[in-house]
Amino acid sequence: MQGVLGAFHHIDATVAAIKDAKARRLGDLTVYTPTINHELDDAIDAPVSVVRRFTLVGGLLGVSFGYWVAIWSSNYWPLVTGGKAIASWIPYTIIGFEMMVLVGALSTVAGMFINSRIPRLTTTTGYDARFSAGHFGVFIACDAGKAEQAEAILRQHGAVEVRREG
Amino acid sequence: MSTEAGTGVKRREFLKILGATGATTAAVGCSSEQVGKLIPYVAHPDNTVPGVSQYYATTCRECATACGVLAEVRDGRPIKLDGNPAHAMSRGAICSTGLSAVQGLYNPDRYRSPMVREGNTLKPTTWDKALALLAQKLGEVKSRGQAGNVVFLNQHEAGTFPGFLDQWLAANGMPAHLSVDPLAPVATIAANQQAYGAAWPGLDFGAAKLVVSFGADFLDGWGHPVPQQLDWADARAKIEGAPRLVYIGARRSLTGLNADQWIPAKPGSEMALCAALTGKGTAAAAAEASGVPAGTIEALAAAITAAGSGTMALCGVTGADAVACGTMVADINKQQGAVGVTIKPAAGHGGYAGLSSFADVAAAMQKMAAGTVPLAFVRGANPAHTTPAAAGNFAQAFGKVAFKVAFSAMPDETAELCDLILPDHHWLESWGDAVGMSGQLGLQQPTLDPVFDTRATGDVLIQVAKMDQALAAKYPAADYRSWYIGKFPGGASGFTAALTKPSVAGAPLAARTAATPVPGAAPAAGTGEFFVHVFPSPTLGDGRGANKPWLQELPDPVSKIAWQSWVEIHPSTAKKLGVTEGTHLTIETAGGKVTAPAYIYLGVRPDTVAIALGQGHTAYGRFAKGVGVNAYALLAGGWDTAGGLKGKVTVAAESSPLVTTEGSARQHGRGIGQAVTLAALMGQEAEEGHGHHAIPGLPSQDFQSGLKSPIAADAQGEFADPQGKDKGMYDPAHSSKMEKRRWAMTIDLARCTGCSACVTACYSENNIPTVGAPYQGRALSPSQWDERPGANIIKGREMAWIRLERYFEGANDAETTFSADFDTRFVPMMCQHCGNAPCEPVCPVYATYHSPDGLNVQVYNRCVGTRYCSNNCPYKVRYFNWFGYGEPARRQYAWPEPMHWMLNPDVTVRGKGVMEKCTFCVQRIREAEHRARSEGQEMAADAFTTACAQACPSRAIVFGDAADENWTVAKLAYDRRAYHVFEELNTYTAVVYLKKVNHPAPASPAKG
Amino acid sequence: MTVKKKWTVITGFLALAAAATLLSAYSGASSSQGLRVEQPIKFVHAPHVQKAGMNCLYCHSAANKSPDPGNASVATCMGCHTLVKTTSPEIKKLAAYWNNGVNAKPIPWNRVHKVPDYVQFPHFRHVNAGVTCQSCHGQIQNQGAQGPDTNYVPVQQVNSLNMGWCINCHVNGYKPADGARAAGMPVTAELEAAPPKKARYDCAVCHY
Amino acid sequence: MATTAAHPERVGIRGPNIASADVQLPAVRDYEQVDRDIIATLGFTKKWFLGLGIAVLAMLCGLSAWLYQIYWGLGQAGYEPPVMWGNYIITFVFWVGIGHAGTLISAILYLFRAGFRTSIYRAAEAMTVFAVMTAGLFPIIHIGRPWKFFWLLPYPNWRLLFPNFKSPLVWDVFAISTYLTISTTFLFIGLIPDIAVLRDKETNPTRKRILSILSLGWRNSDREWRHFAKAYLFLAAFSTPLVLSVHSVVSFDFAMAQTPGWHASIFPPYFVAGAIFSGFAMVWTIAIPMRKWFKLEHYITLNHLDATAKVVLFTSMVVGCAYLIEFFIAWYSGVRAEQEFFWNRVFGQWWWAAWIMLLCNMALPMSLWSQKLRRNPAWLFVLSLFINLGMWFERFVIVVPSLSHEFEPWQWGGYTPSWIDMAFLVGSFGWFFMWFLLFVKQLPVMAIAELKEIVAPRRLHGHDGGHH
Repeated sequence: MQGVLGAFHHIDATVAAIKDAKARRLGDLTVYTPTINHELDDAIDAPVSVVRRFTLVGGLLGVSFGYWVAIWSSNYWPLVTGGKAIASWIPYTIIGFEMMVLVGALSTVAGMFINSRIPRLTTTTGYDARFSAGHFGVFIACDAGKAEQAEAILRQHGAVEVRREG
Repeated sequence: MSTEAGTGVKRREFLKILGATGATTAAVGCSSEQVGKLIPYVAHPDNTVPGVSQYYATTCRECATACGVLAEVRDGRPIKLDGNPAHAMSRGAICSTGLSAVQGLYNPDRYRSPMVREGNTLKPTTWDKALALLAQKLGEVKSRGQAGNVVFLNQHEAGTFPGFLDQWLAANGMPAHLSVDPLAPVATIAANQQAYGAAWPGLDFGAAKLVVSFGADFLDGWGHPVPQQLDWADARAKIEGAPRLVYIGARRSLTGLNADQWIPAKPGSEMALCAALTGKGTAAAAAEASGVPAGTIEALAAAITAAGSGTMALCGVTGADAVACGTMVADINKQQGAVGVTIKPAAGHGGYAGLSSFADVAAAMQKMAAGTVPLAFVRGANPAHTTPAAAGNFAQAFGKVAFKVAFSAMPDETAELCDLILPDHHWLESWGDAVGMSGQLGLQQPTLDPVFDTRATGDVLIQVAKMDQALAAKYPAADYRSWYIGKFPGGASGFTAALTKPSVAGAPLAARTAATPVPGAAPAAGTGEFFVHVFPSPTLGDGRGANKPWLQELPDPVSKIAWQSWVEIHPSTAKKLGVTEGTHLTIETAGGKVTAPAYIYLGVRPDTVAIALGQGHTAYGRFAKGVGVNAYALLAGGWDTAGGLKGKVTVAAESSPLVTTEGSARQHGRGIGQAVTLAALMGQEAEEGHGHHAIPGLPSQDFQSGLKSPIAADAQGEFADPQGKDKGMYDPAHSSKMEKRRWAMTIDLARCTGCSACVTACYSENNIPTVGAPYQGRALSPSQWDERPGANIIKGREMAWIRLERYFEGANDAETTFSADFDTRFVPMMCQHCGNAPCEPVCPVYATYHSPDGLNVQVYNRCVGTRYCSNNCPYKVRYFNWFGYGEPARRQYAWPEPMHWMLNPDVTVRGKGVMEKCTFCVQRIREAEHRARSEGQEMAADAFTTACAQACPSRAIVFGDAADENWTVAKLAYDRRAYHVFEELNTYTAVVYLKKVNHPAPASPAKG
Repeated sequence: MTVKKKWTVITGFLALAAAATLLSAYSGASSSQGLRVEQPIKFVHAPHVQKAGMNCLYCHSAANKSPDPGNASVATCMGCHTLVKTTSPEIKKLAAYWNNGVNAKPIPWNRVHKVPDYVQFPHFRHVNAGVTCQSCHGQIQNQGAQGPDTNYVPVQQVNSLNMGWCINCHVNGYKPADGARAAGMPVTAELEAAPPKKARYDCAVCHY
Repeated sequence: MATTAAHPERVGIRGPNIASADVQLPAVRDYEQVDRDIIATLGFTKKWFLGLGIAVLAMLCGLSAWLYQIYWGLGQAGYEPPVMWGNYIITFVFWVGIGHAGTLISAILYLFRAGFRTSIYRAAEAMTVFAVMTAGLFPIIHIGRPWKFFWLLPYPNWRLLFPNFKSPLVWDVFAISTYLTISTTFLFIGLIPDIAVLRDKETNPTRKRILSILSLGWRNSDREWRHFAKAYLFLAAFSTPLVLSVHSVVSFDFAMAQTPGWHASIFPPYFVAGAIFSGFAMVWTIAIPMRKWFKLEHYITLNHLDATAKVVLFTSMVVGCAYLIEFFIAWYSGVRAEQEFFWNRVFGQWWWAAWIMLLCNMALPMSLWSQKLRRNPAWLFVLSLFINLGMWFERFVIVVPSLSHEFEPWQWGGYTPSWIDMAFLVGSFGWFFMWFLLFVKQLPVMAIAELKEIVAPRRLHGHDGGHH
C-alpha cells in the first residue's frame, strides 16, 4: 500500500497533524500509538467498534446450547435420581450460564481479531518499531501525486522523521 | 439330587472353568478384548446345567449342633452354604460359623498334600510314601508290643466315625481315642446328666414364661446356637406372652444384652443365689455373697414362683463346683415343675455323646511327658493351642512322643509339631454322618472333588489296614463310604434315598459308649483384686475360627472389635486406673499373664475384667497367626475350668488403637434404634421417644406404611403425572413391567439378637472383600507397610454392606457409678434404598440412580469414584474400594488362591476406586425374574429372599415386593411398630424397621 | 501469505480437530468386533447344521435354560465321531483329546464372544424370547461351509457386542421378522405383523 | 474537555479512562522509562534458576506420589471413612480461591475504574491462571479411577450415556474449565500489545520471530486499539459474574449436600468473600518480594499496597461475619445434629483446626485498621502467609469435621492425612510456582501499555491537558 509515514515525538504535534491531514482529505489515515490516548481518539474520531455484536450473538448461542445439551441428554436416557424431575431446568441454569460466558467471551475475542485484522503473519508496510515504544505515527495512504503535500504537512507539524512507503 | 455329587468335574478342570466363567476372577474395568479360554466338560455330568446352581443336602460339622445345610454348587464347586429349610434344627437359618465353612474348604493355608518331617521342616510327599511310612511305624509299634500306649486325639464328633475309629484302634490293639472339644460346656453336661438323666435336654423357649440364665450364653454359642436362637426369637415375637429373660453373671454377654434384666452377681456366688431361690438359703446370705440387693433376689424368687412351670433356669457356670451349681439350678426347674414343660429331657440333643473330659487328655499328656508313648495321632483337635500352661506344657509332652501323625487339614499348632501329616478332607468333601437331635442322624455327602491332594481319614485307615495281612481281612470294603453303606440300614438304596432327606431317624452305627465327662477339679482361684472372666468368643470359639477371614473380620457382637484381643473393663474402674480405650492392660493370674488393649464396657462388674478366647495363634495360617493373645494362658487348670479366676491387673505405658467398627456407642437421641415399652404398645401408657408424630413436616411426608408409604411413592419426580410424555421404563405401561414392583425390607428389632449372621451371609453372597488381614494394610512410608492386623479397619475402611450397630441407652454416668440397668439396641444397617436418595443426584456420571422397581442401584463399571454419594448418605452405608482388593496382582487381594473359587459368579468383583453398597441382592431378584419368565408365569409371593434374610436365625429380616400385598413384607410394613430411620430427612426409605419391645425387668424390687 | 489463504488454513485446522474428536468418540474403541481366533481344532458349523441338520441346542444345550449356553463335551462329540469321518485329520485331533476316555482332556477352545465380566448376559432370556442365534452371532450356520481345508474361516465376532449395540435392541425392540430373516427361516405374515419386542434398559438389568 | 462535550455519544470509543483514578506513579517520567524498567525484569538470574529448581523438585515429588497412588489405589492417602473427602478437595478449593483475586483485580476493579489495579493486575492474572491450573488437577487426583475422568464431560459416545447435569460436580467441571479458558484468554489479550513491545525491542532473530507470532502481528494502529478496548471491556464484563459464579458453584459441592455443616445457604457469598480474601493474600505473597527483587517500588507503591490492604480488611470482616452466622444458624435451627456438629467443630475433636482458622482469618487481619501496618510491606507479607494458612484450614474445617460427625453416630470418625497427601500438597505449590517463575522471566509482569496510559505523554507546547 502506498503512502507517507511520519513519526512524532509529541502528542500535541501528532494530534495537530492528524486534524490537518483529515481536513485536507489526503487519504485514509492510520495512527500508531504505544497506548490508548484520548486526545488521539478525539482527533481520529472513528465510529464505534462492532465487537459488541459478536458478544451478544455469542452469548445467546452459548446459553441456548447450555440448556439444550442438558435437557436433551437427560431426556435421551431417562434415569431418575433422588426423585427429581428428569429434566430439572433450574440446576441447568448453571450450565446455561457457564456456556453463555464461555461462548460469549470467545466470540468477543473472535470479533476483535476479525475487526482488527489479526492475527497478521507479517507486519506490513507503514509500521515502525518506535511506535510500540515512545513515538506516535501517522500514515497517510495516498498516491505519489499527493505524497509531496502529505510529507509537507507532517514535517510542518514537527514529525521527527518522514518516509515514503511502498 | 445326585448321590454322585462332586464327581461332576475333575479338580483339574476347575481352574480352567474358572478361566471360562471369568466373573470370579476379573475386576471391573477390564477390557472385553482379552480372549479367555472356553473349557467344556470332558463328559457332561448328569443333571447339571452350566451356570445354574444346584443344592446338595449335607450336615454342618462346624460345631456339635450338626445343623442340616444346603451347599449351593455352581459348575462343580460350592460357593455358599444355606440352612436346610426342611431340617428340624436349622429350619433354613445358618450362623456365621457355618457360613464360613467354605473358607475352611478353600483356605489357602490348608495342607495341599501329605507332608513328612525332614529335620525341622515339613516337606511334601506322596500318599504312597506317606502310607508306607505310617504302616511301617505301626508295624514297629505293634511288634514292640507298645500298641497299648498309642494315643489318638480326635476332634469331638458324635457320629459313626468315632465308632469306626475305635474299631480300627481296637483291631490294632490300641486304646480308644480321646474325643476333644474345649468348647463343650462339660460342667453343664455333667449336671444335666445328674439332674435330668440327659446330657442335653431340649429347651422349649416357646413354653417358657421366665428364663433365668446363670451365665448360660445360649445366644453366644453355648449349646446349639441356631435352633436355640430360632426358638428364642419366635418366642419373643409373641410380644405379650413372650418369655422374659434374667441374666445372672459378672459380664453382660450377647445373651445378657438381650435380657430384660441383668443381675451382676459376683462370680462364684451363683450357689448362694440358687440356695436363696430354692429356699435352701436366705436372701440376705445370698445378697451378702453376691453383692446383689436382697430385694432383687426376693423379687426374682417371686417372679420364678409366678412363672411356675413356665420357668426355665439354665446354668453355664464353669469352675469351682460348677456341677453342683448346675444341679441346684436344675432344682429350681424341678421345684416349679418345669421339667417336661420348658426342659425336655426326652427330646434332647445327642451332640455331646462320647465327649472326653480334660482329665483324660491330661492323663495322656502325662504318659507322653513320661516318654512312654511311641506313637500319637491327632485329628482336628488342637490341644497345643487350647491347653493352659498351668495344666501342663502340651507341646513339650507331645514332643517326647517318638512318632506323631496328624490327620488335620490345617497347619495348626499341634499338626505343626507332628512328623507325618496325612491331611483329611474338609467335611464338604467327605462322606459321613453326625448326631443331631437325639435319635436323628444327619448324613453328609461330598459337594465337590477334593480341592487339594487330601484323603479322608476313614479311607486312609482302611488302606493302612489293608497293608497289614492280619487286618486286611477285617476291612474288605474299598473305602470308608462303601464300608458305611455296607452297614447302613437298607444298604445302598436306603442310603441313596436317605441322602436327599435333611436327617434320618436312627443312632450312629457302632456308636461307642463313654462315661459322661466330668470337669477337672477347679484349682485355687488365685489371688488379686480382680475377678478374671475368660469366655469363648462367639465368632472364633476356642480359636478354631481364627483362620477364616470372615470370622476375623466380623466384629464381636458385644465389643464390636475384630482382628484383635481386648480386655473389657468397666468405665468407673478405667477412670480409677487412668485407663483409656486401647491402653494396654496386663492380666496376671495363677495360670499366667496376657497383655491386651483395654475396651471400656458398661457390661462388666467394676471388680471384673473380661477377655475372650480365640486369638493368639502361633500357627494356623496367614489369617490367624500373630493376631491377638491366647487367653487360655490365664486358666489355672484345664480348659474346662475357666470360671472363678482372680488376678492382678497392671496398666502398661503403651497403648494401641482398637480395631473397632464402632463410632459412638450412643444414639444421641437420633432415633436410629427405636424401642417401645410393652405397656405403651399395649396402649396402657403414652408412647415416649421418637415416634414419627414427633417429627414436624408436611403430612405428605408423614410416615404411612405399606403401599401408600414412601416405599411405593419413590422414583416419582415428574412421572407422577399420567399426562407426562414418554417416561421410558418408568412408565407403568412399559412392557418391562418394572414400574409395578417396589422391593422393600422390614427388620424386626424385637427379634434381632445382634448375632451378626446376616453380615457373614452378605460377605458370602456378594463377594465382599475382607480387608483386615495383616498383609492388606497401606504404606506408612515409601518403604514400610502397616502390618497391624485390622489396619484398614482402624482407618474405618471395613466393607460390610450390612453392619450391626449396637447402641446403649441409659447408664449415662457409668464413669462414676456402676449401673446394671441399661438397654441395648441392635440395629442391622444397610442401604435403605431411599425413594429420594441423597446419593443419586450428586453422582456426576449416573453411577447410582433409582431403578423403576424401587432399587437404589450402584453401577460399578460406571463409577469413577468421586465418593460424593457417600458424603451425602445420612446412613453411611456406602463403601469404597480403597485398594485393589479384587486384583490378584495387588498385595491387598482378598481371595488368595484357591479362595476365589467361592466367589459368586453372579456378582461382579469390584475393582479399586469404585463405590459399592447393599444391592438388595439384585442378582437374586433378576434370577427370580428369569425363572418366573422361563416358566412363563408371574413371580409367586415370597418366591425368594436376600442372603441376610435367608440366613437370619432370628427371622428378623423380611424382604419382598411392598407393592404386592401377597408378600409378607407388604403386610409387615403396616405393623404398629413400623418406622423409618431419619424419616425427617424425607429420604423415603424402602427399609422399614419395627421398634424393639422393652419388657419390664422381671425382678425389680419396686414392682416386687 | 494473503488474508484469504490464512483463513482457509485456520478453518481447515479447526474442521480437522472436530472431525477427529467425533470419530474417536464414535469408534467403538473397546469393541472387539471382527475378532477371529485360530482354534485348537478347525471346527466347522456348516456341515453339522446344514448336512447333519443338528439343532444349535444339541451342543449348546444350556442356551435355553441357563445364562451360560454351554458347549459340547468331548464325549458328546465322540458320540458321533467314533463312526463319522474318523479318518479326517481334525477328527484325529479330537480323538486324541478323548483318548478313548482314559483321562481324557477337554478341548481348550478359544473364546470368541466375550462380554466384560461386569455384564450379566442371560442367554436363556434371549433365546426363550425368540431371538434367533443369528441376530447376534451372524451367519454362524454357514461357518466353514467348504470344510476345514478349503478357505477355512474360524468363528468370528460379527457384532460389536458393545453397550450401544445391546441398548439399541432393548430400546427400539427386537423385530421377529428380521430375526427370522437372518436365520433363514420362513418369514410369515404374522411375523411381519408382530410388534418389536422391547426390553428393560436401566443399568441394573445387566450390571450388578 | 471540549471535544468530549461536542460529541457526548462518542465517549464510548475512548476506551477505559484508567488514568483518572488517583493512583499516580510520580517516579515514572516517560514511556521509554516504562519499557526500560519492565524489560529489565526479564533477565535470568542465579536466584531465579535456584527457585525454579526447587519448584520443579517439589512438582516431581507430587507427580511421583500420583503415579504411586494410581498403582496402589486411593487407600494410600489418609482417607478415613466416613471422611471420604480430604486433603485433595481441601487443596482444590484452596487453589480455586487463590485463583479469584486475579480476575477480580483485572475485571471487577477495571469496571470500577480502580486505578491501583494497573501495576498489579498482570501478576495477579498470571497467578489466577496458574492457580486454576493447579486446582483443576485435584478433582482428577481425588477420584478413584482418574483414567475415567472424561466421563464427566458431555461428549458423544457409543454408550449413549451423558453426565448427570444435576450433579454439582458436573457444574464444577463446567465452571472451572470455563473460568480457566476465560482467564487465560483475558491474560493473553492483555499481553498482546506488550509482546509487541518486546518484539520490537528484540534483536535475536529467532526470539523475534516467536514474539511476532505471539503478538499476532500487533501494530499499535488506531483500528487495533479501538477494537481491543471494546473487546477488553466486554471480557471484563463477562469475567465479573464469572468470578462470582465459579466459587459459588464450588461452594455448591458442599451446600447442595445435606451433611450438617455443609447444607447452608450462606455458602456462596461466604466462599466468594473467602476467595477474594485469600487471593489478595497470595497477591501480596507474590507481589511484595517481586517489587523488591525487580526494583519496582515506584510502580507498586505503598499507595497500591494500602489500597489492597483495605480490600483484605473488608473481606476478612465479611468472612468472619459468615463464620459467626453459621454458628448462630446452627443454634437457631434447633436441629440437634447441626448443634452437636458445630460444638464438635469448635470445642470438640477439631478445636485446633477451627481456632487456627479463626485466628488467621478473623483476628490477625484486624491489624490492618492501623495505617502504619497497611503501609508496611514486611508486615503485609507475613500477614499474607498467615492468611494463606488460615484459608487452607478454613477449607479443612469445612470438609473434614462435617464428614466426621454426621447423622449416623455409629459412623463417626476422624482423619489424619498420610505422607502421600503431604506430597501432593507440596507438589501443588511446586507446580504453581514453576509456572509462575517461568512466566515472570519470559513476559512482562506489568502491563506496559496500560502503565503508559498513566504516564503523561510528551508535549511540544508547555504542559497541561492530557489528564482530565
